Amino acid sequence: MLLAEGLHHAFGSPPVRALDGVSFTVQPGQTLAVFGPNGAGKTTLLKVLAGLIRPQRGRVQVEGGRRAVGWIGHQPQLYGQLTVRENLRFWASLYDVQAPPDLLKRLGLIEQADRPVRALSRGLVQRVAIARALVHDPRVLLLDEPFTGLDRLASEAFSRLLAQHAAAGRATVLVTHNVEEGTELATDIAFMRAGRFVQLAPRAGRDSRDIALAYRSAIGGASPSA
Amino acid sequence: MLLAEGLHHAFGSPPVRALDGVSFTVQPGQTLAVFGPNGAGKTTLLKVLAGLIRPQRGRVQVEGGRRAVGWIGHQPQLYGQLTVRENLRFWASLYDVQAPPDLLKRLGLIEQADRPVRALSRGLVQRVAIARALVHDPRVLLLDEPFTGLDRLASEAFSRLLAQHAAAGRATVLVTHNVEEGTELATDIAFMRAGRFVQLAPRAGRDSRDIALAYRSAIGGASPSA
Amino acid sequence: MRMVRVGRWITATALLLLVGVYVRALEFTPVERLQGLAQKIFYLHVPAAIWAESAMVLVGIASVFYLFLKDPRLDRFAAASAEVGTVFAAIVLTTGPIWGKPIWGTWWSWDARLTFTLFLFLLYVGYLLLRGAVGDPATRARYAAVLGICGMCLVPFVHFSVYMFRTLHPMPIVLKPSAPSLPGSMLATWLFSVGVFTLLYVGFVIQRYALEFLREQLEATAGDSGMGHA
Amino acid sequence: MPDWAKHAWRVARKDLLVEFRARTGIVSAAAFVILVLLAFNFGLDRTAVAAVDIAPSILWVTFTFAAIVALNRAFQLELENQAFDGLLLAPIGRGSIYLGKLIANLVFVATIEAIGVPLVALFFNVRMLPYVLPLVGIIALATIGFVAVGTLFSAMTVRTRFAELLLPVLLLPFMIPPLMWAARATGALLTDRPLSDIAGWLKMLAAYDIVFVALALLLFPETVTE
Amino acid sequence: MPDWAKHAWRVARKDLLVEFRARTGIVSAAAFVILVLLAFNFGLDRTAVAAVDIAPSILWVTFTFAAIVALNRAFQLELENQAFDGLLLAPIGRGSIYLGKLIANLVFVATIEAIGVPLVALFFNVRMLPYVLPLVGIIALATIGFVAVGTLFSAMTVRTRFAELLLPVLLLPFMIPPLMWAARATGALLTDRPLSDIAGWLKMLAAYDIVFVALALLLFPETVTE
Ligand code: HEM
Ligand SMILES: Nc1ncnc2c1ncn2[C@@H]1O[C@H](COP(=O)(O)OP(=O)(O)OP(=O)(O)O)[C@@H](O)[C@H]1O
Ligand SMILES: Nc1ncnc2c1ncn2[C@@H]1O[C@H](COP(=O)(O)OP(=O)(O)OP(=O)(O)O)[C@@H](O)[C@H]1O
Ligand SMILES: [Mg+2]
Ligand SMILES: [Mg+2]
Repeated sequence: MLLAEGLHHAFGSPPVRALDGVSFTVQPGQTLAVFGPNGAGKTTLLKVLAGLIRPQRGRVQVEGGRRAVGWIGHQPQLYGQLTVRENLRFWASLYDVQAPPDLLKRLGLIEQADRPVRALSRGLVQRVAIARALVHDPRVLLLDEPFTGLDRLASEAFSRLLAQHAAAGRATVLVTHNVEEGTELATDIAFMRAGRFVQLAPRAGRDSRDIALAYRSAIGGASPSA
Repeated sequence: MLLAEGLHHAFGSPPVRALDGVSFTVQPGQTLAVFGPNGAGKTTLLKVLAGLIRPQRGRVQVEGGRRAVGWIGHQPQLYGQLTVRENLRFWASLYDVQAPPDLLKRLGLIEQADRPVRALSRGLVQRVAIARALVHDPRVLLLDEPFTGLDRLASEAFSRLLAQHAAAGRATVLVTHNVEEGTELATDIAFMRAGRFVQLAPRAGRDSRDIALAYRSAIGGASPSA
Repeated sequence: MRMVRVGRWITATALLLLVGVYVRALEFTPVERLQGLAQKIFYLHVPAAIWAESAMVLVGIASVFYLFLKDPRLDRFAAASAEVGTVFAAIVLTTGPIWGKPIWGTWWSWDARLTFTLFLFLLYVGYLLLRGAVGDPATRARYAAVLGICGMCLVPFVHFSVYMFRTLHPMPIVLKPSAPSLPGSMLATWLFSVGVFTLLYVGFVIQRYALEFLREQLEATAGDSGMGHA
Repeated sequence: MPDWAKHAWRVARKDLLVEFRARTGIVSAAAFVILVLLAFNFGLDRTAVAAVDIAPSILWVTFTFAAIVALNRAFQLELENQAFDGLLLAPIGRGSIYLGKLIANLVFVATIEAIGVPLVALFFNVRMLPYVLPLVGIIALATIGFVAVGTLFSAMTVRTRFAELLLPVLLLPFMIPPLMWAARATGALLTDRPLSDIAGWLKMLAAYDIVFVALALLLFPETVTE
Repeated sequence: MPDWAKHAWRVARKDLLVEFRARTGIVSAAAFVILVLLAFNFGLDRTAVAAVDIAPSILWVTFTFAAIVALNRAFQLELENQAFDGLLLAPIGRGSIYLGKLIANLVFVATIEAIGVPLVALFFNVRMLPYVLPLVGIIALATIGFVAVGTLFSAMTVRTRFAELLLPVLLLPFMIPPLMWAARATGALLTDRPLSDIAGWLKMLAAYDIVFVALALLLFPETVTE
């Protein structure tokens, strides 16, 4: 469903290696959780998968092409001057679909629906960003720290959404620093560092504590930015 | 050290009540952790405490005035075109101090020191934002979801920094959605909702699970945005 | 590096030949009746002008191919050609006024040809500025290519629309459909100097290309030696 | 309506919605034109110069500046929350995005021009009514050309530092030729020269439009993928 | 050096560092001036109008546009990551922030003018050398006035949408008077009128400067607190 082969990418000059030979596949129903230190290349990886960055080497294959991808990035990708509803309507229109009526409700955005996004608090904006990414019911979800700024209820609601999404046979790549949230949803777990997957294995019933330990041993106590 | 009295503030029209009668004090060595749903008014509260927003009613008193305050907001408040070092040098110069030499090291920014902030990954930027807020060794820290985007090692390093800070008799107000991180550091805990403190009590040895339960009962399963 | 040396040699010989051009121009070519010695600058002015325009066209062509092949060498060539073109445009913009002062009695006149040469120059400046303003090499190359192609397409517009304006500036004497209206010896000298300028262009471009190449090499190695984030 | 046209229109509509959300945009555009005209009026010593001689040029210089100011904003809007990445991810052709932007810009510039023409007629009391139709033709031809190029370039410059300076620097060499032709054509028109005088200029303008609109459509995709 | 001056200088230095980080800034400023000059020429049928008549006005209209473009960027820079909040939090007077911005803008505009004057002299072959000193005086007087106002306004407009359009709208009414006086003074100067002719204009300019710099210093704090 999602295939990455030997991805290499470096930014700027002098070049900073952000991706250095990453390969993996994600099957329908799978959720790959990627953990890694800051600057490991996680965001770059997702952008490459989404097709926003053309990798300098390697190839990406997404079943269903652009239409099938839903992406949540570090930025919300919304128009601050437009209201929540207007934003969703616009993004939906680009996919020739109607925004699912219950989406706003499930994310607790009913009261905010007609306020301009610019006037919303950070967590509320993040909820809109989530709604925006799910508006066309994508078959492949690429999530870059999607829980950022969400309060407890919202993140639980969102976790439920993701679980259903996986149950419906969708594929997900989830980047996060919060091992609990990540593990809960993951079927596979990858540790990324300096542009490489240092470990990629099925979760196989490990709980968040095991993962945390594994992460330590894989990434090590090295300087946080290494 | 930090005193807030009957703070009221509303945005725009129709008015959105962001602060609706908040009063509290924070003594030296205390760390007040504020939990609350999205849109509760936490960021507004911190901005008022910092003096960035003049509250429509109520008053704020900070011992030592602006010089004593260190603020980490949702935005990093850095100049993207300047390098990490240049940013810190500039902000330090505004406080007539030298940036502490070990600050970069403790936050694992040595390798990034001479890269423009614009080219850094989200978590790395957040570290710079932290360094920027601590550069003048403030006596009052106002932290708005400071752990956002930090990897595990970085957030542990930062937690240690905060612990020392408290031990040195500084006052801290910490806003976060992550009960674990929050509780660990807190001496007092407030639950905020719709612009009010629905509960404000010393932590009194409660662990994160207790807090999570208390939060539920205080905020309730109400629609997340209420 | 070898390439730089080759470039240097070519440039050196070209410059030598340029001296030759002027020896010939001053010694063996008739002095133009009306303009007197001032006309001698013609042999510098016109070839420079022709190459200033051609360089932009070459930039454009290289850019087109870059967008298809994504071969950094093409981008490097475009950059080099643009830099050289800037120099030639500058030459035209200096020799022109020097020539103009005695003939027209003014350094500058808002004449279509003159102004459009100025555009050409600014087009180059813009091109180089854009290159300077983009950090990432791949992006820089693509942006530059886009601008280069647009520039190439602009040149003919500018070149031909000049004929629609009343202008002080001489209309083509050499490059025109009918036979060149120029005394044989002058024509010969002129052709000679056009050849020399071609050589100059080649020499300069080779040098700039090589230097650019070296710079990129340096950056790349710098990147490997731990300057990277990891 | 074919898909690409439909999508282009949706993108354009969104831009226009944002722009006319607050009437600010158009009002200040109008004021801008007036003030530019005033600036000229005062600058030039009106006794020395005949109105009909300078009216055309002033008309066109005014449009140039208005257009540049407007174009600068075309993509700023998209970068605010990196909404542009969202557009690139959507299953719509790059061409549609370009066309959408182009349409929005044309509408914006056209509004400014619609305001400008009568004002020039007024301030410099030049008779324009009898020539309205051909005048509109000239303006349309010229505007399409340089807005097409401008839209293409602003997509590039907006991502660089110095966008505000770089755009005019790149654009003006492309803008001034059609501007000159248009100014000459306008002049010939207002001084009742035979149509044959104007035809030449119009041909140039038409050729310019065809070449550069086609070019922009071909090249735009190159400017948007990282 | 008193504190306020020291702080102002630090703010200014930071701005200049950002702007001239790459030589690009200044070069494009130069190219910008040339192109604006070109734009004005076209249309102006040079046979009809004598250079000395229009040179002053063109000089000043050019400066006006350059200044407006420059001013727009003055605060954009600060809003990128809400760095401006950081400035407001720092223990430095609002006045220092204003002065710092003012200095940076003055340097920028002055550079543009330094490039513009010789170019005008060259393009319009007007003899300026003999008048350099008084000319510099006039330019300095006029520039200080409108940059002072401009800095104040850009602080307000930058937070609104359409800043690019709104700024000139607010600013031009304030810019045109000094612009006119300066243009007249320049004209008188270049045509060898007696100094008494110029004195009047200079007095006006001086008065304008004093009034508006003072005013701006008083009003600036109001524009920056929410
Ligand atoms: C700043 C002043 C000047 C500029 C920018 C300028 C620019 C140019 C350019 C761009 C060309 C190439 C035309 C083409 O490729 O077809 C050219 C050719 C020429 N220029 Fe100038 N020129 C200037 C002044 C002069 C003066 C003062 C004269 C002498 C009266 C002059 C005489 C010529 C001649 C004879 C040609 C050759 C025309 C041809 O054979 O194509 N130019 N100039
Ligand atoms: N546009 C860019 N220009 C230059 N360097 C970049 C750019 N984007 C990313 N980088 C660099 O590439 C490396 C990887 O960045 P990336 O954002 O992928 O890290 P990340 O794993 O997402 O980190 P984080 O957990 O902090 O989000 C970092 O060193 C970063 O500085
Ligand atoms: N500048 C503004 N204009 C209008 N409304 C605003 C503005 N800033 C905040 N608000 C509103 O005030 C309320 C409180 O916002 P605030 O940012 O304080 O919430 P918060 O507790 O920080 O939420 P989060 O956890 O999502 O950050 C929200 O409803 C928000 O929409
Ligand atoms: Mg990231
Ligand atoms: Mg908040």
